[in-house]
Amino acid sequence: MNWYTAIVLALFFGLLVYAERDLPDSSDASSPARTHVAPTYIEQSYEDTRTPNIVTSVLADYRGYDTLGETVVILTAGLAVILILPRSDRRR
Amino acid sequence: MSALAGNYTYYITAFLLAIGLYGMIGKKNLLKKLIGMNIFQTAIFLFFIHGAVKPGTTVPVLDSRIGMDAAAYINPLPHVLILTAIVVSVATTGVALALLITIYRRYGSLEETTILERMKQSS
Amino acid sequence: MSHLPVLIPITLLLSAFLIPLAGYVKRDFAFAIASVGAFLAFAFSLRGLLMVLSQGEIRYHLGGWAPPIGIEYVLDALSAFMAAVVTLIGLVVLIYSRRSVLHEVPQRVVPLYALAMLLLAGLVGIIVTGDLFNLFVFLEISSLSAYALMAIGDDRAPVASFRYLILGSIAGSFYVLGVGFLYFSTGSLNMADVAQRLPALYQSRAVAAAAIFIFIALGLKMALFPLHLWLPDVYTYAPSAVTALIAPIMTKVSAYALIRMLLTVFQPHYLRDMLPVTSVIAWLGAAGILYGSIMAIAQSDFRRMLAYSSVSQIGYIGLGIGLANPLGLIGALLHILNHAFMKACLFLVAGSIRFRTGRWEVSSFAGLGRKMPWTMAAFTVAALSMVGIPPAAGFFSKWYLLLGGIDRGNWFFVATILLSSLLAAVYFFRVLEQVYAGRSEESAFKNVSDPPASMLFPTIILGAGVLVLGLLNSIIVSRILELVVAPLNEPRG
Amino acid sequence: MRERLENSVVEGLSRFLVPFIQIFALYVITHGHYGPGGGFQGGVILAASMMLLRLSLGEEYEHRRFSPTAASFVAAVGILIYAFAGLVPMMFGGRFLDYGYLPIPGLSPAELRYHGILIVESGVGLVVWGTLVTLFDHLLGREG
Repeated sequence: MNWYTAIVLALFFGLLVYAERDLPDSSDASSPARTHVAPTYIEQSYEDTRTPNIVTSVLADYRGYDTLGETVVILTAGLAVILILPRSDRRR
Repeated sequence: MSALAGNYTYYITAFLLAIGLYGMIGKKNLLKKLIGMNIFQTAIFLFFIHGAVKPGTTVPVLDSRIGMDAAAYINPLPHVLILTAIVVSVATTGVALALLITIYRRYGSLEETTILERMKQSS
Repeated sequence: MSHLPVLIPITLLLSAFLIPLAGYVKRDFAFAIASVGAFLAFAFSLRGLLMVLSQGEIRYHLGGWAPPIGIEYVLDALSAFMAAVVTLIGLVVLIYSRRSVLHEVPQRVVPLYALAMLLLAGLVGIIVTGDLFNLFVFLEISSLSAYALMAIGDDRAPVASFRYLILGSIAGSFYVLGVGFLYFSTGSLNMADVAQRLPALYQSRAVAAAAIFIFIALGLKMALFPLHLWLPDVYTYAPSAVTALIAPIMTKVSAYALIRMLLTVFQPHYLRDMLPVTSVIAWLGAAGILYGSIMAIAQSDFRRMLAYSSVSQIGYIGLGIGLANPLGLIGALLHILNHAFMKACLFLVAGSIRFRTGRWEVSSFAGLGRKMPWTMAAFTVAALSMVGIPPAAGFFSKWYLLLGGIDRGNWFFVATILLSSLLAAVYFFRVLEQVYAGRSEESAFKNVSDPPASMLFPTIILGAGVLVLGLLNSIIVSRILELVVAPLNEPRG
Repeated sequence: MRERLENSVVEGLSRFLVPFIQIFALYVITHGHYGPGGGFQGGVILAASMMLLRLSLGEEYEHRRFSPTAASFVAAVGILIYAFAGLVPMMFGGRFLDYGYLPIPGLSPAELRYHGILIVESGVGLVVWGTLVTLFDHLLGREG
């Protein structure tokens, strides 16, 4: 391992450890992630979309534009591979 | 705060992240760099999924026996984000493999030092 | 209800999907659809910019869901300005690219144009989004298409592109990690909502870590020194039309995302006073200016010289962002605009030279001034602007940066900007000397002339644009940019 | 792995398994509303069944049944379905991707969203299926 790799890794790990103290604990019911936006999804999902699976309703409806983006990402990868590795159309 | 009891997964995640980062910047073999990238991204997925956990709750699929009490289901949003991130990771891996195949066809190796040598020879 | 914000990226995305379908029928359709799509996107962003200037910002709720629940698009003075710049440069370069692409990579025209449109769509998506995670998705669309486009040039291009892919993935992953820290600290992904909830959390270590991760990620993407390592190889080995498309706008959009984080998500005074992020960016920018200029002087390959000059110009933008005062930020934004025009023009000239002569070495350019008069006239204007000679646009952005440095009271930054203009003069005048005064063997460039009109015209447009921007800069600053930097003028707190 | 394996056990087993895998994939796509599943997961399983056939029966044979061109066509159809699920509501007064404005008569907005999600998930499934098969074909293709 190079010395600079070691320094980068130490800084990176140190930052993660440093940040740990102020991350909300998973058993803390008043943490922002549990009180701010997410409960709305759970409470509204069935009323808004008739879909019991909340992950699906968030994925395809509330944050549907993200999913469009990720579909485009997959398509981009397909086009990228077509561009980088064109198939030969010659038959053997 | 019950610091370590609930959070030891965080340290495992941090360790995995560091391993992945080491693979990406420390390894000389291009395929190993790619593997490092996958470890790194998977560790990020773990980080999010761990953040979504609420002890004593169930999966975010509404159950008529439980009702729509937000406190009874785990947080669905990180799962959605990670589904997106997984797809992005797969797509990146696909493009990276295509690049590696091109590189291998051209230089016959995936070792960075060998490739650099052969580049010098050809120019 | 105006659909404008979403129409800009959707037009580009739709044309990207139509290109492969139409390309099966006839290869030339690809180019036509790309140009029409880019033109429509530019028209929409220009209209958006005018609407924003007359009526204030436009917020668009995708899927009809109000912001913290759904994803929001925000067209304000800053994003409308950037969208107009990106789509305009994209349009001009796409018009130029047809002959150049047919000349360099004739077999791969259809997927190349589809990916070019996806690249533009991704960049525009980054610009107009008001959601932290949506930004990541579009960042990845633009990055993936850039990796692919850059991999098809010279023999060495795939290796350079792979290296960029690894660093780009580090950047993307760091960004997601930062967003994760922000999400678990605030519970929201919407930029405005996060900004509202952050002041209560300024003491949180998790928020500090989030800021550091996000700024490292965007620094990598914008190639801020010392995270620029991927840039020179990638710009040098990609096809010239691709470099001309990517070099002027891609790093700038990351710089825009940095400004967005500074102004909208984290408040400026948090990053200025509580966490020294902005001063680090300013010092790295200053270091990048000097490093890029010195490395550019050392290059004999024209493209490589331009690539290192990009590192130095990104240093200017970083310096302006890092100053975090109104004048500095105006300088940075004006430089984003000016540099996009200048760099696009320079890379188009480089592409034209390759198209006609197939050469890259500066030493072999002797006598081109007589053979390609119009191309070289555009080059001269852009080069003078890069150096910072007054009537050209480059002077004014440097001027605002200088004022910003003086305002901050940091004389080292002022000296850096002045010195780097001298260094830029060294490497550009060396080329100009070869082009106009160098003596050539007459046989070498016997049949060389200006490129065909479809290539020459965009080059001249950009060259003229550099001069026009120089004349119009006071209007741009007073009508658009002062709106953008208004939050920095407010009293702290 | 581009040639046919000529191994009757492998061939027979994969021919036997593929229909079940594909039915399961359709189940995963359509069951996304009620349990773990959805377009991505189902699309990946569908693509995996195609890859199994390509690996065991050989490219020559499989490409006649499902060609690389067909795969990219499937992906294009998928993304167009998604794009139209977004654009059609815009023509009927909604925002982009607001399925509540889809022009299907006799349904409440919530039910429209339910169907909108299904439409979108099928689009995603087609894209993932087509693209992953394309990736497979090109990554394992001959030097071109």
